[in-house]
Amino acid sequence: MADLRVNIAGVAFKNPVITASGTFGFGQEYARLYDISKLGGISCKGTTLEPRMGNLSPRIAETPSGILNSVGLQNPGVEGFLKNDLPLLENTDTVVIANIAGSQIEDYIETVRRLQGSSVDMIEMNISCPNVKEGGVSFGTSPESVERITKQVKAVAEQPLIVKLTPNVTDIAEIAAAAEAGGADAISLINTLTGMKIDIETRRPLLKNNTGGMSGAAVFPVALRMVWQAANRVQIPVIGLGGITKWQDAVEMLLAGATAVQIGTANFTDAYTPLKVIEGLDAYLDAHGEKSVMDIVGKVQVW
Amino acid sequence: MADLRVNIAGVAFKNPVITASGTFGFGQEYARLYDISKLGGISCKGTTLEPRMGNLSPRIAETPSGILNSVGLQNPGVEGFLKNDLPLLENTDTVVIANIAGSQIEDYIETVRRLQGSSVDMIEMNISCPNVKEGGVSFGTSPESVERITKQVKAVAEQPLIVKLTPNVTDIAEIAAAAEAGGADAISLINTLTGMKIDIETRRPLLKNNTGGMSGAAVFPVALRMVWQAANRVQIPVIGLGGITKWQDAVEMLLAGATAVQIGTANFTDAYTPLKVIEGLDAYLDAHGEKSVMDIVGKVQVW
Amino acid sequence: MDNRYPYRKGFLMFQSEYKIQSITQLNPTTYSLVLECAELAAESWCGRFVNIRCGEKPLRRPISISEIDKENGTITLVFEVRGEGTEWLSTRRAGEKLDVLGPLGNGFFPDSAKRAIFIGGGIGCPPMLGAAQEYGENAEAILGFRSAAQIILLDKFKACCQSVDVTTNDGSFGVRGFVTDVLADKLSENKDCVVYACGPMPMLKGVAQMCAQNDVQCFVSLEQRMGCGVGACLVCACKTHEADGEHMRHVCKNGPVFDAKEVDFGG
Amino acid sequence: MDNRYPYRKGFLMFQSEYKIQSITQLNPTTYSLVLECAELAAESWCGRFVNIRCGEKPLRRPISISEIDKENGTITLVFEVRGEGTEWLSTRRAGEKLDVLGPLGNGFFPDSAKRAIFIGGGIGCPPMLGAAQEYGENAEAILGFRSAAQIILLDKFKACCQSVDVTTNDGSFGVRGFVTDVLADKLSENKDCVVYACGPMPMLKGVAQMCAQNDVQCFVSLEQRMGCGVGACLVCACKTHEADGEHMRHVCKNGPVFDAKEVDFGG
Ligand SMILES: Cc1cc2nc3c(=O)[nH]c(=O)nc-3n(C[C@H](O)[C@H](O)[C@H](O)COP(=O)(O)OP(=O)(O)OC[C@H]3O[C@@H](n4cnc5c(N)ncnc54)[C@H](O)[C@@H]3O)c2cc1C
Ligand SMILES: Cc1cc2nc3c(=O)[nH]c(=O)nc-3n(C[C@H](O)[C@H](O)[C@H](O)COP(=O)(O)OP(=O)(O)OC[C@H]3O[C@@H](n4cnc5c(N)ncnc54)[C@H](O)[C@@H]3O)c2cc1C
Ligand SMILES: Cc1cc2nc3c(=O)[nH]c(=O)nc-3n(C[C@H](O)[C@H](O)[C@H](O)COP(=O)(O)O)c2cc1C
Ligand SMILES: Cc1cc2nc3c(=O)[nH]c(=O)nc-3n(C[C@H](O)[C@H](O)[C@H](O)COP(=O)(O)O)c2cc1C
Ligand code: FES
Ligand code: FES
Repeated sequence: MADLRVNIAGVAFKNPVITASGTFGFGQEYARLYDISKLGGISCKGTTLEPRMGNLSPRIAETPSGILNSVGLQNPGVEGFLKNDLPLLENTDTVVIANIAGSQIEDYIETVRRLQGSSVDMIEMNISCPNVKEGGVSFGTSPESVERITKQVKAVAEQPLIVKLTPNVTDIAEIAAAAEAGGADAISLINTLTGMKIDIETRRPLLKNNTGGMSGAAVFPVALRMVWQAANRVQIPVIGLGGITKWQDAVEMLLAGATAVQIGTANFTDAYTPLKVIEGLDAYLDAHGEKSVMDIVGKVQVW
Repeated sequence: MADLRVNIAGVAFKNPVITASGTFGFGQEYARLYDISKLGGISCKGTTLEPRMGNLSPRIAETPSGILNSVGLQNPGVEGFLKNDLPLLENTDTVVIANIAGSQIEDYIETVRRLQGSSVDMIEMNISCPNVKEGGVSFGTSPESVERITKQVKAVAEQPLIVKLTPNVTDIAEIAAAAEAGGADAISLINTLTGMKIDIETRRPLLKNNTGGMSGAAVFPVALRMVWQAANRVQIPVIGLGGITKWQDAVEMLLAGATAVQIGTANFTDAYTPLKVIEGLDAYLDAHGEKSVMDIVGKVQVW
Repeated sequence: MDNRYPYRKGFLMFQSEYKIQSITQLNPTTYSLVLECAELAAESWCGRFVNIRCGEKPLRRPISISEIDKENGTITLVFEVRGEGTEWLSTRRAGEKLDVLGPLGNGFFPDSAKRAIFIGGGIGCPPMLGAAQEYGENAEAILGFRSAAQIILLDKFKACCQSVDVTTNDGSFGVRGFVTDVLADKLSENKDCVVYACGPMPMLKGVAQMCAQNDVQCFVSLEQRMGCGVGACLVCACKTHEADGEHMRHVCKNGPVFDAKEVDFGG
Repeated sequence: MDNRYPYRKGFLMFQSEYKIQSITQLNPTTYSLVLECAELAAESWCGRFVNIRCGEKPLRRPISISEIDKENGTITLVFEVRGEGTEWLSTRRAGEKLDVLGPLGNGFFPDSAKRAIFIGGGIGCPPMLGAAQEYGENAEAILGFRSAAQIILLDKFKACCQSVDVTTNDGSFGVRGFVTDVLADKLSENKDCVVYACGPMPMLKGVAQMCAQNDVQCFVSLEQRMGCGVGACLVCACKTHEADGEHMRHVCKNGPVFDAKEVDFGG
């Protein structure tokens, strides 16, 4: 039994395996299958200031080794989250991360304000959503806007702030550096890559939203590359995700520089993936004589 | 038999199926398997001014539904191409596209100069290569540099110029528009998405070059989305590629707005893919009462 | 927010590999598969479904539970080959194991004392069978198919229902026309019943409208593309118009059976 | 640029589905597969390889042709399970079809009038067998394995070669040690021979060095990760030092057999 504990911005995780936002609800559904307190952490469904209905169906399509989704941030709003969902997690011994989103900086700030004093352990800020004021491009695509929103949100957050980066950018390291400059306590990456699929019989996009976010095994190589690039640029901890489906992928992410990993789409394929990753990681560390998971973080030896 | 002919910038293609640069050599290897004059066109291996040895092996890795490659533009140089490779294609009744690359604008210009007066039908300019003068970021990632290089190369090219775009950018439509503004006769997209893979036993990247370009079915949804976005922005013809493995994928690309498609990685899986795509496309058009392939270009009906 | 369609807490769900007891072809594209899964069968009831891992596919395929045999610890799944996932499923063999997640969804809450009309369109028939078996004498079935070659499960429905009407689009068997033609006749005779329907969207819409016009309670079993199948990812949305306004319900968690008068058949 | 290692133009290659005549397990991880592929067998010679599609994998797996039976139109492939592709291959059954591209590569150009020493390390043994069979009486084999449990094809080599020495790392069979130990003895006795070797890189490097020191001609069969397998994608690069300078040759097109003194074992 190697030491699987990691510490991110002062928050202690019993292991580095976190379930990814939007794929694990608020944990209760999967709690019917296994003890979710075995998880290092749970990143809750993206929450906005007001409740949102999300997009029309179909909201999902399958692609080679991946999926596209266009949920469109359906969620009960931050008050609904605090009232109905968070309490159910209060007795679960795992790190609870609130994932927040919005279409204006003010929304983010107000959402974070409402989370103050709650039992939320950390806040993960999703900045892939379209920024209404800056003309629909996402907050996450320019270093200036990333630094600005990070700074402003950080100012109102007591909990450590994770900034979650979108991969739909030219230079991920620059974006990571901007988040760090803005005061982020950690970064997580990647969110989904924008993709599309067309039904050649109806000649319509499969998703009612026309495009959607690609995730799953297909994106793993891109995610790994970005995690490596970001980890090489910043000093703050990096949480790696995107296409992790087995413990070997998690090891690659850690070697590339991630202190923890998140598991999203793989929950759909095999609900036990997070537990299998924890077990596999443990066995890998033992087999390689590593005492602590921290001993392999960033240990890739580049050519 | 529907009419499969398309015309791109004045060049007549017998069908819209082209083999992608770097995956089909200069055509001779696959000519041992089938009559390559059945192809709409052949985009030759990327050629630089001087011969290049390329990167060290391993240069390829398999990923879920995709591959990574890091050939690093090994090629015989433009003179070698003109002397040894192009002549072998002269009696082949298909469109021959020279694919060019370089690390400085001057290299591109000189390479294109040498191609003047040759039997090359079109030039495809790969601008994903690192730009030495601009500090290693690729020519293809800023609209200004795309417009500038396109303008300068176009000025010396008698043959129609296709600008090949990299997907590693924040806003593909903006890049496509820059190529059009620079005078490109057509654009092709996508080149590879940068990715990585680590061997967890040796803790070294699988590719000697550390990172590589991802291609194959895994990237198809991203490619389709970008082709759709680019085709909606520009007036010039768009050639769609990235992850096409079957005729249905080609139909999706055409519906999204591509006038032609290229097939790369799929040649490795099934060398007959280009022929199967041509046949499948033909049957699809017939089954749907379409007289010409042009009748479906851009005909996706978005929600 | 999910209080109108409470997810029955406390019911167990499983993800495990279960042995295929048998697999039989019912028509050129439809197969019936019996799964040995005592724990799962014990928690099953009609109208619920399971989510099946098909080879290397990232997404599981949702398939309704058609019949339940708690005594022998089996459930029967009836599925049509539509794409690569169901194609893979159709090539499985008895004795092999299948990775199944379930039972999922709310299913039907049959009140078998009442007269019930079960309407199935094509591959929408199997989910009706288990419920029809519970209603027994009070069950009447209307089964619609494209043509005679597609007919499935007719004997099974006949064995449990008071009456079974079959419609085919081309008239090659039973009544030429649609299930709604038969339903119209039935309702014009007697409106004291509840209607359960599963099948293609246009059929469900037609049945729902007819029931609404006749003030007959109607439940429809909906399909939607799914991610998790358990209510965690919110992709399987279905818009509803309920007393307190519009909602985005989820087929896997709040359904797949919905009160037809609340379903937004446009969205 | 490829004039030193001319790719023999005019030789046919095929991509087709061929029937598996038999598949047999040779040791816990190694299988022998006989393929009915008359057209392909007709164009095969020792040292060449085929590229096999393994299920849904985007890349084919290169496997050497071990034995060729032109009369019966079959080739024999011997492979070890290393990952998902070869695992898939090992679960094929006789009678099934396999999608194969080949024959590929230049292989050996045996001059069987000369004494030849064939050195195989583990799964490097099968590619040597066909060539040894051609040399017959002039062939001597040195086969190296980790331990006795891994030994494969020993009887086949014995059936055709003048002598066969086996080494195992743990001494559980034959000579304890490495193939180079036996090679050293042989060369110290008689240097008039050509050496062919296939196996892990450290072994090839050792053999090549020993041959160079003894002025013995040596050919090595190399492995490299491949894309197309036909010379079109340039991924399978191998650096060589030739008379006219450094080159990047390609294992699939210029090899897999190279003149050992030109191979850059570092690159
Ligand atoms: C609650 C529920 C119960 C169902 N019960 C049955 C049943 O008892 N028998 C039966 O034959 N079919 C049933 N279906 C439909 C069945 O799930 C699809 O036919 C199947 O998923 C198609 O998979 P494929 O790989 O063959 O097709 P593909 O088209 O290749 O599948 C691609 C993707 O789309 C999804 N998809 C395609 N069609 C549907 C659909 N109609 N509904 C939901 N997802 C779809 C697939 O699950 C997959 O994720 C049910 C669907 C739902 C939602
Ligand atoms: C010319 C040539 C001849 C060969 N002959 C034989 C043979 O006769 N018998 C035999 O057992 N093996 C042979 N090999 C090695 C064999 O190709 C690999 O063991 C096999 O590709 C591994 O595939 P996998 O899916 O099981 O492993 P994975 O590691 O999952 O494969 C992942 C990827 O790496 C590639 N790869 C992994 N190992 C190798 C390797 N050693 N060489 C080339 N590519 C590799 C695979 O092809 C695949 O693309 C030969 C290789 C070459 C290049
Ligand atoms: C259905 C679905 C819903 C998602 N919702 C959110 C969300 O609300 N907030 C967020 O930050 N990321 C969301 N994501 C992105 C994931 O958290 C994750 O970044 C992405 O899926 C890549 O990881 P994976 O390949 O492991 O799934 C969602 C992903 C999926 C598939
Ligand atoms: C081995 C390999 C070599 C490539 N070399 C080139 C090249 O020289 N020039 C170029 O423009 N693109 C090159 N590409 C990119 C392809 O032309 C194509 O843009 C990309 O692979 C996506 O298409 P695909 O998924 O169909 O392969 C190469 C791709 C591969 C796999
Ligand atoms: S499929 Fe995930 S919520 Fe229904
Ligand atoms: S594998 Fe393509 S050139 Fe060798």
